[in-house]
Amino acid sequence: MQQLGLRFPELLIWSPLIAGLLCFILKNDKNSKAIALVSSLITLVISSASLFYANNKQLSGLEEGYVWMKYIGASFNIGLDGMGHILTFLTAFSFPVIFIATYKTSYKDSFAFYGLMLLAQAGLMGVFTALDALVFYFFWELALIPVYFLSSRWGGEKRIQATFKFFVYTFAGSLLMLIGIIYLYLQTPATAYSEHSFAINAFYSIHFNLTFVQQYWLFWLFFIAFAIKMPVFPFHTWQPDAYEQSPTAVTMVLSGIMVKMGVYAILRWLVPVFPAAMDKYNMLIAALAIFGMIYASIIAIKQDDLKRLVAYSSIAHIGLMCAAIFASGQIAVQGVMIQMFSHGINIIGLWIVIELIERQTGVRKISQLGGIAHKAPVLTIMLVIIALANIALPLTNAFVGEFMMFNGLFKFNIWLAAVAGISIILAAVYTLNMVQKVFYGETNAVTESIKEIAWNEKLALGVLVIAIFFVGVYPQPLFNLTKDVVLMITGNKN
Amino acid sequence: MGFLINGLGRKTLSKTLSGIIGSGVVLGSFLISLYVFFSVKGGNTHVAHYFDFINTANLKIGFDFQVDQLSAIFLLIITGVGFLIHVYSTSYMHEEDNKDFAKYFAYLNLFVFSMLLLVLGANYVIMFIGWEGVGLCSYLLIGYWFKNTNYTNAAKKAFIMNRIGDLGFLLAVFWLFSKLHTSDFHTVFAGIAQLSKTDIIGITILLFVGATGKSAQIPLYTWLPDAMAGPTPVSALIHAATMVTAGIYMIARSNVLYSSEAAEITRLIISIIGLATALLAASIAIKQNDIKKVLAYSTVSQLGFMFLALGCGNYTAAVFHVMTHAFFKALLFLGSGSVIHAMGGEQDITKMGGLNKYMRITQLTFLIGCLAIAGCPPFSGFFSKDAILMSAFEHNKVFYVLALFAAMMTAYYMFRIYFLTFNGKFRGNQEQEHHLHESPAAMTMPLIVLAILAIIGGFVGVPHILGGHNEIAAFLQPVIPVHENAVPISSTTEYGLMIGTTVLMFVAALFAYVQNRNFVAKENTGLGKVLENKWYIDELYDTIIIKPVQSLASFLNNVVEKKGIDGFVNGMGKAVNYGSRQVRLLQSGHVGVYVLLMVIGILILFIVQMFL
Amino acid sequence: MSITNILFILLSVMAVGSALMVITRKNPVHSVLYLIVTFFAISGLYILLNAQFLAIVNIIVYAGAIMVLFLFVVMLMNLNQHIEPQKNRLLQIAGIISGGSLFLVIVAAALKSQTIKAGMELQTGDYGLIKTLGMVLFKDYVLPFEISSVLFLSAMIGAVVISKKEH
Amino acid sequence: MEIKWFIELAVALFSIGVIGVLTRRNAIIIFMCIELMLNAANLLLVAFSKMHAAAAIGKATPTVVSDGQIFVFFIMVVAAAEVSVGLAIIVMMYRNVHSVDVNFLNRLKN
Amino acid sequence: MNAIILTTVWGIVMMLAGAFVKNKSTAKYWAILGLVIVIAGNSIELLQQESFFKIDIREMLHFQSFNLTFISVMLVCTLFYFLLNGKEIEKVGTNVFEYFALIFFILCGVVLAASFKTLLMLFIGIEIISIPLYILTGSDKRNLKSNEAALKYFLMGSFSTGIMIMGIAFIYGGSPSASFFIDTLQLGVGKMPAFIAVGLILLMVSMSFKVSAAPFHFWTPDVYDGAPTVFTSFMSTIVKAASFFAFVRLFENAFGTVHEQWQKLAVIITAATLLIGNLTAVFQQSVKRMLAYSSIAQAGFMMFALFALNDRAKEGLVLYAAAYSLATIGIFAVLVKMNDYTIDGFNGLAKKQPVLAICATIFLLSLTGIPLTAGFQSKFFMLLAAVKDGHQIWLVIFAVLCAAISAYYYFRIIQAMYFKESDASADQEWDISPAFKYILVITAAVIIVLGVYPNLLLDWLYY
Repeated sequence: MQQLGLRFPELLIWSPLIAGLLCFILKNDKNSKAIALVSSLITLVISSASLFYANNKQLSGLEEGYVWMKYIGASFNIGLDGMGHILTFLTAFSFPVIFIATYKTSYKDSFAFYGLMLLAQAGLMGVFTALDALVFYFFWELALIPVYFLSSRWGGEKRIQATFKFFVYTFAGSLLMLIGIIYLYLQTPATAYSEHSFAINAFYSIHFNLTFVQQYWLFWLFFIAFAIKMPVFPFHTWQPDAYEQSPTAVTMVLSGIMVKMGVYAILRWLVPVFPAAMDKYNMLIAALAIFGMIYASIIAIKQDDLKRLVAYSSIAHIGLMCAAIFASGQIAVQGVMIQMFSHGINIIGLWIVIELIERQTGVRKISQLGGIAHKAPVLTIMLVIIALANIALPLTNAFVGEFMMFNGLFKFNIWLAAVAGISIILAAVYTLNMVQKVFYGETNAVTESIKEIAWNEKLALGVLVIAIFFVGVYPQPLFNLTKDVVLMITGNKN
Repeated sequence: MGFLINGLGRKTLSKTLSGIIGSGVVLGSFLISLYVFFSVKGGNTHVAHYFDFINTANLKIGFDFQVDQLSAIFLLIITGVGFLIHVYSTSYMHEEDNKDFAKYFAYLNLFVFSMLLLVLGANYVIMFIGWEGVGLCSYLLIGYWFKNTNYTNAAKKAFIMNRIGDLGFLLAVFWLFSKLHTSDFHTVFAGIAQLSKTDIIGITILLFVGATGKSAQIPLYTWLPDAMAGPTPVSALIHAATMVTAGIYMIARSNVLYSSEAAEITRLIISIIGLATALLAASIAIKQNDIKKVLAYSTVSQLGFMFLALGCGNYTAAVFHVMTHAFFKALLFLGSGSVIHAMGGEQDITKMGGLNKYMRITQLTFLIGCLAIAGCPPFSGFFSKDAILMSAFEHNKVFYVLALFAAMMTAYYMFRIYFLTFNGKFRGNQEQEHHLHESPAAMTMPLIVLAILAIIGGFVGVPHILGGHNEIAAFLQPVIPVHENAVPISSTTEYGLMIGTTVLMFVAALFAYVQNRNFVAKENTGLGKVLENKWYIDELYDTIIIKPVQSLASFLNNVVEKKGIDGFVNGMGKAVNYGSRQVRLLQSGHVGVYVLLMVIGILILFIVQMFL
Repeated sequence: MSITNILFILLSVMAVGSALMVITRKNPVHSVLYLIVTFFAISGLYILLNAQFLAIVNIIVYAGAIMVLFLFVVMLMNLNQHIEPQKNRLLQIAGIISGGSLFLVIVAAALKSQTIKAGMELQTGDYGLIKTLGMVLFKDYVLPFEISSVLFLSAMIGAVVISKKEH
Repeated sequence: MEIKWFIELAVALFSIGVIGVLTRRNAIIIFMCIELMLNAANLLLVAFSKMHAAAAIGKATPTVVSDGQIFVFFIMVVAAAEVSVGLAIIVMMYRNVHSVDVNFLNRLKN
Repeated sequence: MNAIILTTVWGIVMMLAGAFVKNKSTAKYWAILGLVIVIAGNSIELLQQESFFKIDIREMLHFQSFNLTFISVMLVCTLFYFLLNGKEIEKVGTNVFEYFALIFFILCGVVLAASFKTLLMLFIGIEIISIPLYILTGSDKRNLKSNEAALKYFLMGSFSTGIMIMGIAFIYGGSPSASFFIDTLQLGVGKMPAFIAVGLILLMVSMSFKVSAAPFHFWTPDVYDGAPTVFTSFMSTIVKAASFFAFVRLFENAFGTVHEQWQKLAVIITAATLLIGNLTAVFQQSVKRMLAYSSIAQAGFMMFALFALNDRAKEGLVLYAAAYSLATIGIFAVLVKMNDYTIDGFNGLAKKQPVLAICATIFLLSLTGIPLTAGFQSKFFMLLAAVKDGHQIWLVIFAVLCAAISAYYYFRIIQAMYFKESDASADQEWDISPAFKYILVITAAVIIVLGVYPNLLLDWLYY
């Protein structure tokens, strides 16, 4: 039975991968939608099933993994722990929701669209399960490529420049990380097959062999890659453009899951690997992240485009997560775990609403919309709930995470927490502004024609709302899942 | 207890479809509250643990509820007044269509739920959940008529200002966590010895910041008058009777912290803020013409009194005043709602007058409310306000004089609106005059009940000196220990003060009558204008906070973001492009140049290798 | 000063002088002729260095065959000095400077080390004779010798491909 | 006689060749200068060959010492092949543009 | 050894066939047949570690698994080249058989360059590669660009030959064994003698020239641009890779022990090559010229092999040669089919020729170094080697930043193909057979297979 549990990570990767390739092979626009939906549901089932075999205690993959490049010490070693479970489940959960929500949107060459979406899912699954640095890097890049094509092919007017900026930016970052990985690899002790090893466990014990100076500069190589992905101020400028220009389904993947890659990567590949550098730079980076958080919140106030607004809001949220990680307390990191999941759900919900509005009116400008609440009350209720979750109202999912993160941050540094707290207020300002201007007030020519949402959208949003409340009221299952991994990451620090 | 919570929980989930269900469940919970009250009175306090909200390695927060004397009183107020207002609403809101009607009750019920959560929570986190929940409901209900941009603006303002306070609350909670690793009330209060002076001052001030947000104190009070945009019953319930007193509840709940030696400075701050708010709000109320606005400022002012009491360490008086205030202010609001209902939505008192002919019950009950709030014995307000004034007198004579002045203003403006509304000639238009009528029973019944309460409510707190037992103080004894005053005031002084106060109130009321007997609308000048414009506080906030933030946002967006950071990123791209254009010029196409460059390359290599 | 030294100096001056003439003469025909002179001087130096066979081959192949080919092409194209206008003066100066520095740098680098004092006196000079070289070439160097036929083949094909008229 | 003189001579010839390549525009003359460079290298090889031969007196086998001269032989082979191809290219060029001035060769740049 | 003989023989066969076979369009089949024979011969030698012919007197050539594998890679790449471009070679001129013959001779030179043990063999090998290339560059005789490219290539190539033999002469002067064998220099670990040092620099210059490393790269863009596209494809891939192999082989065997003393030169050349190649490629509008600069940029990455000179570097070089050659051959094969060589010419290709577009995308991704393609693995090995060397980490960082720049110009083509609409008027006749598509797809598949599991190739190096 244990062996079966260990097979799940593979299935998580293979299922979307095969389905994605199937879409490309069949080249059938009609079927591909169904294939995508079915395979994503299968993935969800697999992911849910894997939760029952969750082995939280330690990171363990298949015994040896598949030996991949034997004499350089890389093996296809994948596995799941609590954090992996949370993120793979988020991925598995999000894709069906996205597919359902956008079921009525028709894309040109939809076989390619769905194929690429599924490939992106496979890449993401790989990132979240990789237990070998090289495998991790592989998937890290692989998740990017389909998204690049999706955004550039089906995106908005300025999509080519925007997504290309995004691509080059993250590509440069990840190449820096590659250097870091290689350098670390060369410090690892010999294994049975090879001089060195890419295995994660080897990386975790590597810091005993590193001088502080080495740790310091290696830290930056990794951090920049992850910071670009998250993104953390001042590496964030690709994000609003990319979100704005991508098709909304892709934006959901980008913001709902892909930014979590950065957070996840910091927790898995940075924090435990460079303890000395963590101690040295935690204040600097936490301060930077919090500055970026306030900065993004203030800018969000001024945004007129719904997508840009949500983009900046996302930067602010991620800034908090980043700061919390570097506050490096158990509570804060535990909060980050929850928040990774919550933020994914909330922001996907927001995107779905935006997608619905844009599809019906063709407009995303806040200033041109208004009065949607009359025409679509259910949509409005859903949106209000999601928006409130986004600003971390108690009993919604985000509250739990933010509460813990702020708590941890407060322990780390009172002033940082106080300054970060301002963003709670600012978040309320921009979110409520948006709700007010888009949904309240009188209808106008643009929103006159808007209709109530259809069953599939209700279903998608309903599922999200249920998730929001469930996590908000009873987050304990998530804690149980991640408790051990948090301890592992933070060590003995409180 | 479980029964109570389940009932409440079900209610919020099952979005009630009619007012009857809505009122019914509140009635049910009221009855349960009564039961709870009596069981608590029998000394039966209780903490119930439901499930672990957050349980990790070193952070444990249970979903716990606590019933004791303090919460029992609030339970009664909330469910009791809440029930009356639900009943009132069924009639007041009957013009709304079905869906909105249901939505309204859903919100209202959600509010009651959150409020109960707030008072029942056994730790600060659960309290905070309720705390934010009531803020949310307030937001939703203020913005209930969401077509009107002003209303939604008001809703937004309320929420954001509350959030500022919430931040303070939250930080205080974190502070507690970081020092004591818990937020359970009893462990916190038991562990107070472990806190340093700084800790206590920090925590208490931060908690108070939270309270200023929720309870509309300086500097965060401006949302409350704007919140009158919501339906009148909402104003009555949320913005007069219950939610705004959450701050009082919280501080009273934390009285152990506030009473401690270290928190002296906090107490001083609270008194000053409370007093200043009472004065400021009362002075504004004098010149307002919107009936609900006057009541709103009056609420702010009364809340100021309560904080004054808290600052003076007299928690019982504050809670007492919360109770009486809930009765008479709800009464006044509902009365004004009745008036507005009759006037077809008109709220300007300069357009009213002579309504006594048409609405007897409303007039009478409103009068009772006025008397109560003005502090006329033996109405409830007299006892509670007197308790506050007494403690202020004990504490600091200056406070007392100022508070007395504020109380006088209260009497003045309350009677001003009373006279303007009900006496004199009708000043509205013909159509409105035809429309005038007494409200239906569903509206008048709650008025009557509340009026009775407003009359008798004070008797639970009759001070010893008047031969009473101050039952409320005794009841709250387990939660709020009574502090014996170091220098007891002599009975004579106390009598004298009481009489003096009462006389002054009458003078003020008389003054109001004289001044407004023959009302002529005229332009205010000088101080009057300043008061009419609320001391220009809103404008001040606009200039010093909102505008700078807006322009900062523009600056960051347009300059720093686009030109600075993004400009740098794009500049890298441009630099590469530029470099590309320059470097390719090396590729001139001439063989001679190529060979020359190669030879130079060779020379460089030689020099590097051989001579460096 | 021995006779070899005098001969060396004479031939060196001749080689360098005529090489300079090669690069300075405007008329290509003159350049070709001066180059032949240079080659003759180099052949003389080969003899000094006991490479008798190479000296002969040099004259036959270079001065004879190759340079005649050059001369032939120059004549064929009827190039005279008017065809080549002066090159960019700046580039010329830069060329001379960098060529001169190249000389200095290489010489300085090659003779930097003091250990190079190797004498070159040799009593028996028979190892550069055709007999010795022939033995080496066809025994030890037979493989490169054969492979260089590929070079010639390709050169031949190339010349054909390039020069053949297309229709 | 020291090897030094031969090195200086050979490098001088080589450098003259380089200068010629740098300063002349006539493709044929440039090519001739390259031939000059090759000959300079040949001369050096022969000189080194003799140096090695002198050093090998009494201990080395004669086959070893003639390597340098053999190499020169191969260089001549290569040079001959190059000349045939090179002149063919120059002639082809001349046929098309009626000039052998390398400065005309600037269609391809940047 | 088999490969040398067989390529030579088959070159002569092609040459003679050119004289006797009238139907020029059969040339490609002859060539493919011959190449298959050569590959078979080479594979047998690789498997049996023994040649059919034993004429290597004085062991001037050295064959072991490592370089036999490399030769096989080169031959297989050439096979792909023939399969993809056979038809296009016919279009260059009338002497089709001769072109193929020349290519076979070049292959002979490639084998020599991959297996030399003496400087003489290196020299002859390089020349056998170069001289036919001059001709192929100029084979489009009516085209002035082709002429110009040929003349430039020839003049500069000869110039570098001069530098090379000067270097060889100095090495010979410094060689204690008075021979040209590269492994008998007995350098030890001390400071190397002056003659050797001078020779080393001159050799490095001339080899850098051959692999088009800056600042000796100037011929590359012009020649690649001017030469007929099919031959550009050949010379920028197989020839370049072979030159690199020779370069690294020479420096490893001859000067490996004093690696530290000349490493800084490699650093300078690597940095300059990366910078100039990537930077200049950004601005190019013509895909062909852009690919020329990109080949310089790729050379910058291959220079890491020289910089690091360890096992990973050598493995990486072979991998790089395979990945780079296949991808470049592929992208050139697509380019040849286009009428318009500008980037705008690729607009909307995904609609018109989806198979070509997707294969081109894979080739470009491989050149960029995206995981799952062989290009990533090769870059990865290079970086691994360079980091392992331990010196000059900044150079590695610089290299990856340059790789990010390279994404800029490679992705411009992808963007044009997929995300831009073509002018309706710009449509052209497509001369694409199904066989071509299949082979293109196979090429792309090979790239991906190598990207996923590079050991398929690397295991042979130590067979």
